[in-house]
Amino acid sequence: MNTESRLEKILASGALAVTSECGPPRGARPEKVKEKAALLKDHVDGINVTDNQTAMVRMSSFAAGIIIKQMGLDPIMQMVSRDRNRLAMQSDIIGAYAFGINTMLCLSGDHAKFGDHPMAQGVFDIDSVQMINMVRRMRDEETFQGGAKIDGAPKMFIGAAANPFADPFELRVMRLAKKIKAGVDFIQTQCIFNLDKFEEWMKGVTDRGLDEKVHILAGITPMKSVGMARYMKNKVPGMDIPDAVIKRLEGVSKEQQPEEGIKMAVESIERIKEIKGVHGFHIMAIEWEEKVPQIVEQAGLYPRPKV
Amino acid sequence: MQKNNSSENALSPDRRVLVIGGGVGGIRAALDLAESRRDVLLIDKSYAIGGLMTQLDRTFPTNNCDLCTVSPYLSQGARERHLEIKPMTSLTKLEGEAGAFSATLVTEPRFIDTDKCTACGECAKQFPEAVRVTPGLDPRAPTCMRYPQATPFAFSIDMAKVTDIAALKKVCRADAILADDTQSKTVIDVASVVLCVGADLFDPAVLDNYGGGKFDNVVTGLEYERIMSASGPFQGNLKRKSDGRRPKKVAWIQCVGSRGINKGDVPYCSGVCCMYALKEAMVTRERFGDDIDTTIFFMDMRTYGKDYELYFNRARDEYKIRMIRSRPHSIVETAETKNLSITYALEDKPVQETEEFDMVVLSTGFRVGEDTKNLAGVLGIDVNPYDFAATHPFNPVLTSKPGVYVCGVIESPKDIPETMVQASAAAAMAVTDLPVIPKDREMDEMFPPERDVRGQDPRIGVFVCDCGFEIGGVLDVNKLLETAKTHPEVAVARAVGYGCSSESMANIEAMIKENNLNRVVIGGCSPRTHETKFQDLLQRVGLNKYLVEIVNLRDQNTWTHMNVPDQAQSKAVKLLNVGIAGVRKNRPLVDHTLPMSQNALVVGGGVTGMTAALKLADQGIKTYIVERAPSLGGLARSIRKTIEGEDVGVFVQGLVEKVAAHDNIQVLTRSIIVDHSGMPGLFKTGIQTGVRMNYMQIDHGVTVLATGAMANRPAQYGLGTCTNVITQLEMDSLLEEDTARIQSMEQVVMIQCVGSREPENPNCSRICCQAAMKNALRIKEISPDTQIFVLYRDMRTYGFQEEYYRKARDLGVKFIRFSLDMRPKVVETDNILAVHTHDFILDSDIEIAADCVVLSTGLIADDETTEDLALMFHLPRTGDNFFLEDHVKLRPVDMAQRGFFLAGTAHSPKTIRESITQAHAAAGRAQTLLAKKEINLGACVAKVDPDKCASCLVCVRVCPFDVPFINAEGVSQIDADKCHGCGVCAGDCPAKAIQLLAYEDDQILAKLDGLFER
Amino acid sequence: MITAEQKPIQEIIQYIAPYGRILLVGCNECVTVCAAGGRKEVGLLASALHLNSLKQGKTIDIKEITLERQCDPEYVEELAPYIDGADAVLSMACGCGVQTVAGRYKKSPVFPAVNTRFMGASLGQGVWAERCKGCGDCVLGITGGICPVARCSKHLLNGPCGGTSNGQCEISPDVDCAWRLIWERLKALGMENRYEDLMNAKDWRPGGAGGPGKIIREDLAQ
Amino acid sequence: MEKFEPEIVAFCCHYCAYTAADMAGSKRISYPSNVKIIRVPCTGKVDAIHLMKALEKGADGVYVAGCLEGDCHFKNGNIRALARVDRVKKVLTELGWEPERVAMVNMSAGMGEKFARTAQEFTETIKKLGPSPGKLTGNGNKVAS
Repeated sequence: MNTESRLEKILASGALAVTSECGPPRGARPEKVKEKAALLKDHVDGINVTDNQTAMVRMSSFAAGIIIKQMGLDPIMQMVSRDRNRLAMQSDIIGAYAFGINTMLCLSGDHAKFGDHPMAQGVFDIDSVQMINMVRRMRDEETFQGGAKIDGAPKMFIGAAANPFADPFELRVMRLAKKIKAGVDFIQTQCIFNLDKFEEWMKGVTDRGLDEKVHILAGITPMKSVGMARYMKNKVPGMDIPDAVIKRLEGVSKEQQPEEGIKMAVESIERIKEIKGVHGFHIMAIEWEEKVPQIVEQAGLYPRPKV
Repeated sequence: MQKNNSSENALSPDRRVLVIGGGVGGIRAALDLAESRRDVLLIDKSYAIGGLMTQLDRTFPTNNCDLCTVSPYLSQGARERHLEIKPMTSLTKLEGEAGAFSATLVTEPRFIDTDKCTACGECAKQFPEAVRVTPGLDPRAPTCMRYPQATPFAFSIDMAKVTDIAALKKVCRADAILADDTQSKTVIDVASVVLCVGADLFDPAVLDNYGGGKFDNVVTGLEYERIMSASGPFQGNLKRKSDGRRPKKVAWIQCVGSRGINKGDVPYCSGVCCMYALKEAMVTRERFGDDIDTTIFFMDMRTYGKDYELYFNRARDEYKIRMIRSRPHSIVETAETKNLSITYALEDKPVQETEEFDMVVLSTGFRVGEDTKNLAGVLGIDVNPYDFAATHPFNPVLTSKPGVYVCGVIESPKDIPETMVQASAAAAMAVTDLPVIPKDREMDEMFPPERDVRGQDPRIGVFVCDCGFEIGGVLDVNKLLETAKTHPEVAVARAVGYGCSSESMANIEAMIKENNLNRVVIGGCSPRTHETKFQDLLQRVGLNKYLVEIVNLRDQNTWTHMNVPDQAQSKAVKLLNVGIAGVRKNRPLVDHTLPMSQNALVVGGGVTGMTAALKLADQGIKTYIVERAPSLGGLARSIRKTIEGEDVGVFVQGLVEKVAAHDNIQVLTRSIIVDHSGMPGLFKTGIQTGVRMNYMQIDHGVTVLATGAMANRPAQYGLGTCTNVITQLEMDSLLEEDTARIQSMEQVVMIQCVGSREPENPNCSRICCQAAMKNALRIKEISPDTQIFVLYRDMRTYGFQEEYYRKARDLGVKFIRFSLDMRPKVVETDNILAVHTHDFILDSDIEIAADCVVLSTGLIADDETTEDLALMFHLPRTGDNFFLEDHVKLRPVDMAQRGFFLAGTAHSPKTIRESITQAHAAAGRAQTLLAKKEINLGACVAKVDPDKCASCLVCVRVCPFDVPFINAEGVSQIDADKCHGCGVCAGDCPAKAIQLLAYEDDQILAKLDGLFER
Repeated sequence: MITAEQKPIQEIIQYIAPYGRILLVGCNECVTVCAAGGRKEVGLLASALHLNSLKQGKTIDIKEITLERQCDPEYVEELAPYIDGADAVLSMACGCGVQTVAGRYKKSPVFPAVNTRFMGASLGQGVWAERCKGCGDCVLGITGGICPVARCSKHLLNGPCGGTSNGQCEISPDVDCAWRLIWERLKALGMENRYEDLMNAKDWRPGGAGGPGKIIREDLAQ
Repeated sequence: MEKFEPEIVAFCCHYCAYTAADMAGSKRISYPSNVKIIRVPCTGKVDAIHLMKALEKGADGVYVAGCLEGDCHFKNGNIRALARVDRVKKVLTELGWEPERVAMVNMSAGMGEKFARTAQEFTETIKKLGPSPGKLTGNGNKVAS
């Protein structure tokens, strides 16, 4: 056990972990963070706090993470390499840790082109792998990236993302290996709709024994409607949505589609539970956080174990 | 100028060809031979060459000025090194045989030394009676030259009329009078003879009903041409002879002396009169006022040539020329007004009409002249009953005597394009009596060394043609010249009359020398047609040929703005300024050359293609025939007999065997052309050949298009649905195969113009009338009792085909006219056919029971083939998808794209005989190109300035022909012998390191300056 | 090669509006090759400026000159005879050229007429693409000859992000994913194993993070 | 106001448009005398600068007349010309000149009628646009060059 992270403890216990996420508001209203986090309160082991998600300016993940922490919950602070150079990252990390945030997720971040400041210069001083490595060295070697010693090292449980569906596919397992090499502790995957392909990826992961070295939380997103499914299929980069998913949603009336979406999410969890190497689920109910408890319950993941 | 004496390196005389007759056909034949580097002697009994065409005002179907059209050829004749011209000369004896004739020539005295005569005109001014003048309506034509661009450019004296020789000699400052000139006789060796003497025009004075030669205002077609001509008696003003008034109502009467059985008539059709009458009527309305009422009296409107039907439609529909189908009975002159009353009967009216006209033109046709009849005797050739040359059934230029060839009207009545085709064909045949040309024969310098004008300030000469009415009639040339003179660099600005005439050319040469000019601007016709001529002129005076600018004052100014002379004038000023500004920047340039491929590609393996290929191969040219079908023969395979009764199958088989056995011919059947590149003289064509479609690429210098046409089969009149409705082609087979069936037919109905002369295919298919006559006569032969009805719109049995038409009528074949708005109907009830039609003479609808309905369906272009090839070869097509030749009149087998020649039905529908002629012609023309041995690429190539080149590769990438490359010095290099001269690289070069010579940026900008200055 | 493109003409017009006599200077190097500021573009810009002044009813005197290279003082010296005859200089060179001219002729206002975009390579006629960021520490030797700094939209050094779609970058289907290219290339070279080598955080100093770059070659410098 | 007679320059390729213009002449088809032709071997030779300079020197309109697309004697010169015409249109637009003052037209050698019709239509277009913006200021067309 390296850290105080609740997530780490759950995973260490061998139980299936459940995380979810909460996008900070586009304004200085802490109650919005609180409202969202409250919905997830009893049903998850950690709440991802996104960092200027889709390159739109939001309350910083650092600040929103503190709010959640102060509610007694467990934020997972996301950090993208797009917006900060290595100095800013490290100062935020020690600052967050000082507020008790002990779990974080290292990401490259969506390109600024997609957000509300497309004219912004992306920083990309270091990439996500290098960030993992930096955070691990801060924790384990108690040194800054530049080499200086840290007085009071941040003991972060380090997460990263993996997209089993982006191409080149054959690189996806290797990329995971690289993140492991850099020092990642847990992985949250991209939303899984193509279960066959996910299984194929997981087979690659287990064949190399990588599941022994990292905890993989499978990404689950419930579809609210067939329109959303189509949008994600066509517009969201790195997303793999089989036609069967769309067909199934088309097969029911508009009113029933949300319910069908939840049903599908639950079925996915049931199936993924059987896959070797999967240690938990990361449920991303986009602007639909209130449904997370229902999914967790229906998937038999409730109540959450106490650690 | 003309070469009277053979030069020292003269070729052995046995290689000479004698061309008799200096009309447009004789000139063409002589030029073809000379261009193929064969020595030619052209003789003409007149004192200047040019023949009939030089007397015409304009020519159909382009309505161009004839002189302008023909003059480039005439002066070309004078300068061609292998060509000797002997005017006033006739043949009196021909002995020996093909390849080794001995010809006795007699030259009449001219009493003028053509080398000295400057044609100043003093003799004609002082002794008008003694100088030979223009024939025609009025002996006192404004110019005493036969026409302004005369060749040779010299006068001729009628010594019998000279009273004071000393006085005459005194007026001649050039000392050109040869008072003791005598008739001279020469005997020369010739290999072959081309007879192209044309024919006379019928003199209507022998007829008593039309008042020809008797009434002032009754003129012949030729006289009418002279009246309209700018060089004619009225300076190009339309006037009545009786009172000088402009006529308001003119009538043409067709077939005067032709297609008749009366006194003085000949039975054949003269072939050209319908077109020239239409032309004269159109020009009358166009040039002299659309208030002039024009009427043509005709029997059948015979507009059977290529696109001629469109011309006829234009005359009728756009020019509103009144067409009356009637042969008038007589013309009566009103004594006081000298107006003329024509009495005529209409087809459907029993009473005769009488109508008054101001002027009547008699469309008279061709008659063989007395001199020619004698000449035929001298030559020892057979003639037909009308004294035209008798010729080979499959080759109209072969006479009964080997080594003697004919072309033009002396073979049969015909128009200029057909004469040009035959002339080229006859020249090609005449070559076969000569030994194959040695490959290493060198061309030698024709021009003096060039003056170096670099560094000199421009001294510009501006010469403006008035071109008779064409330019001078619209522009004030003198005013134009005044403006030109205000340019400080313009040293001379002169009007030069017909700039392209020998006289004017000589004047310009003199002025260039006299004024030490180093730049020349010519204001006249389009540079497209006349640039080469003036470039030659510059070379003759030692100037680089690129130091001339041609300003297009005619085609792009006076012709288009003739109705707004003030606008034409100010545009002319500007255009001339552009020319002057541009020429200042012109630089001397060197033409680039490349050796020419000596192979030929013939596309199409029908009769035309095979004939052309054999002709080329016989001259040692490696020839490829590409044929789409599995075997040679083409459409002729489905024809059994010609109208003359010849067996087509035997003929075609003979050709196929000859082609197969020829060492120089490679036949590629089941082959299609898939790609094409290169340039004239060096083409590369990719072919997929054989069942396996193997790819091969051939190099060739020339291409002959002989892709033929398709038999038309429109779904009309029950064709394809009624068993007994067949085409003439099918009838042709039936006649050979099933005599019994023919004999069983009681009534046969033939319908003409099926699928032709209709809105969707407006042209005449030319061959169908003769095909109908051919088959009708054969039916009558097999089964005299069979009744034959021919439903026609106009019977177009042109030339001697008229005889078959007459014979058919004599045998009882019934001819019933129909019109498009009352077309016949074929009705089948219970397997019995009946044809319903309107009989105009009876003025009632009739029904004819028919055992067989034969449709005259004609030929249509093979649209797909011509489209594919047109795209591949970049060739133009006509509206009905036949290939379009370069000049419908004067270059009927040359395509606009050099190196391409056209023959047979790919050009337009025609008979086998006509196709064969054109095949010979195309082969002959192709040889003239190959004879040059090298390709002149011109000087218009891209040039790189290595100092400016940034080696950016833009030129390498944009060149459509992949010519530029970056050389060892690291800069772009564009080889002149590969550059096509499009200038795309120059337009895109970001460093402005490339200029297209002759079109450099400073030249284009200078032209813009010229346009907008002052 | 430095790749540039012409500035919007109205911006250029604004710059030179106060001046009557303009010295318009092209460069026969990179900007000629990328068709932004060679002799041809100089001519076209001059003509456009003339058209503009015609419309404004003004007169403008433009002297066109294209130097071999505007970033070398010796070539820039060639402007000396003309500089006093001009009220302003309009340079069609890249930023290096503009500054060399401005540095030499201190009394004359010098304006840029092109925007310098990137160091690029030509992909064919009329198409240029960025290929180098000038990071000062070339990694092409370990990335199969394809630069992740210049060609990955996020300069990722350790593999593709999750946004790759059909082998293309998330920012546009027209942009190749550099890491897909690197991976294909490594595979073709049989160097797949290289991929899992961690590439450490880059030292950006040689590429400009350490202040304006400068190279002095002791053996050559005088 | 005096009737506006525009000055129009037409760059015509030798093989098609120039021949078509001659053809219009031989058919006696009239078209406005405002159009003055400058002959080039191929429209691919016509550089953007030629169009610009023509306007600069005083033309109210300029057009490039080449072969039909696909029929260029030099394969694609007319396509290059079109691209350059489009570029000049863009520059004119940026300068506040009417882009319609330049144009690309295509015709085959036989299309005398089309040549005349095009000349007519273009002249009418320019007449509607009025004199070149370069002339309105009374500055004339004199430009130091």
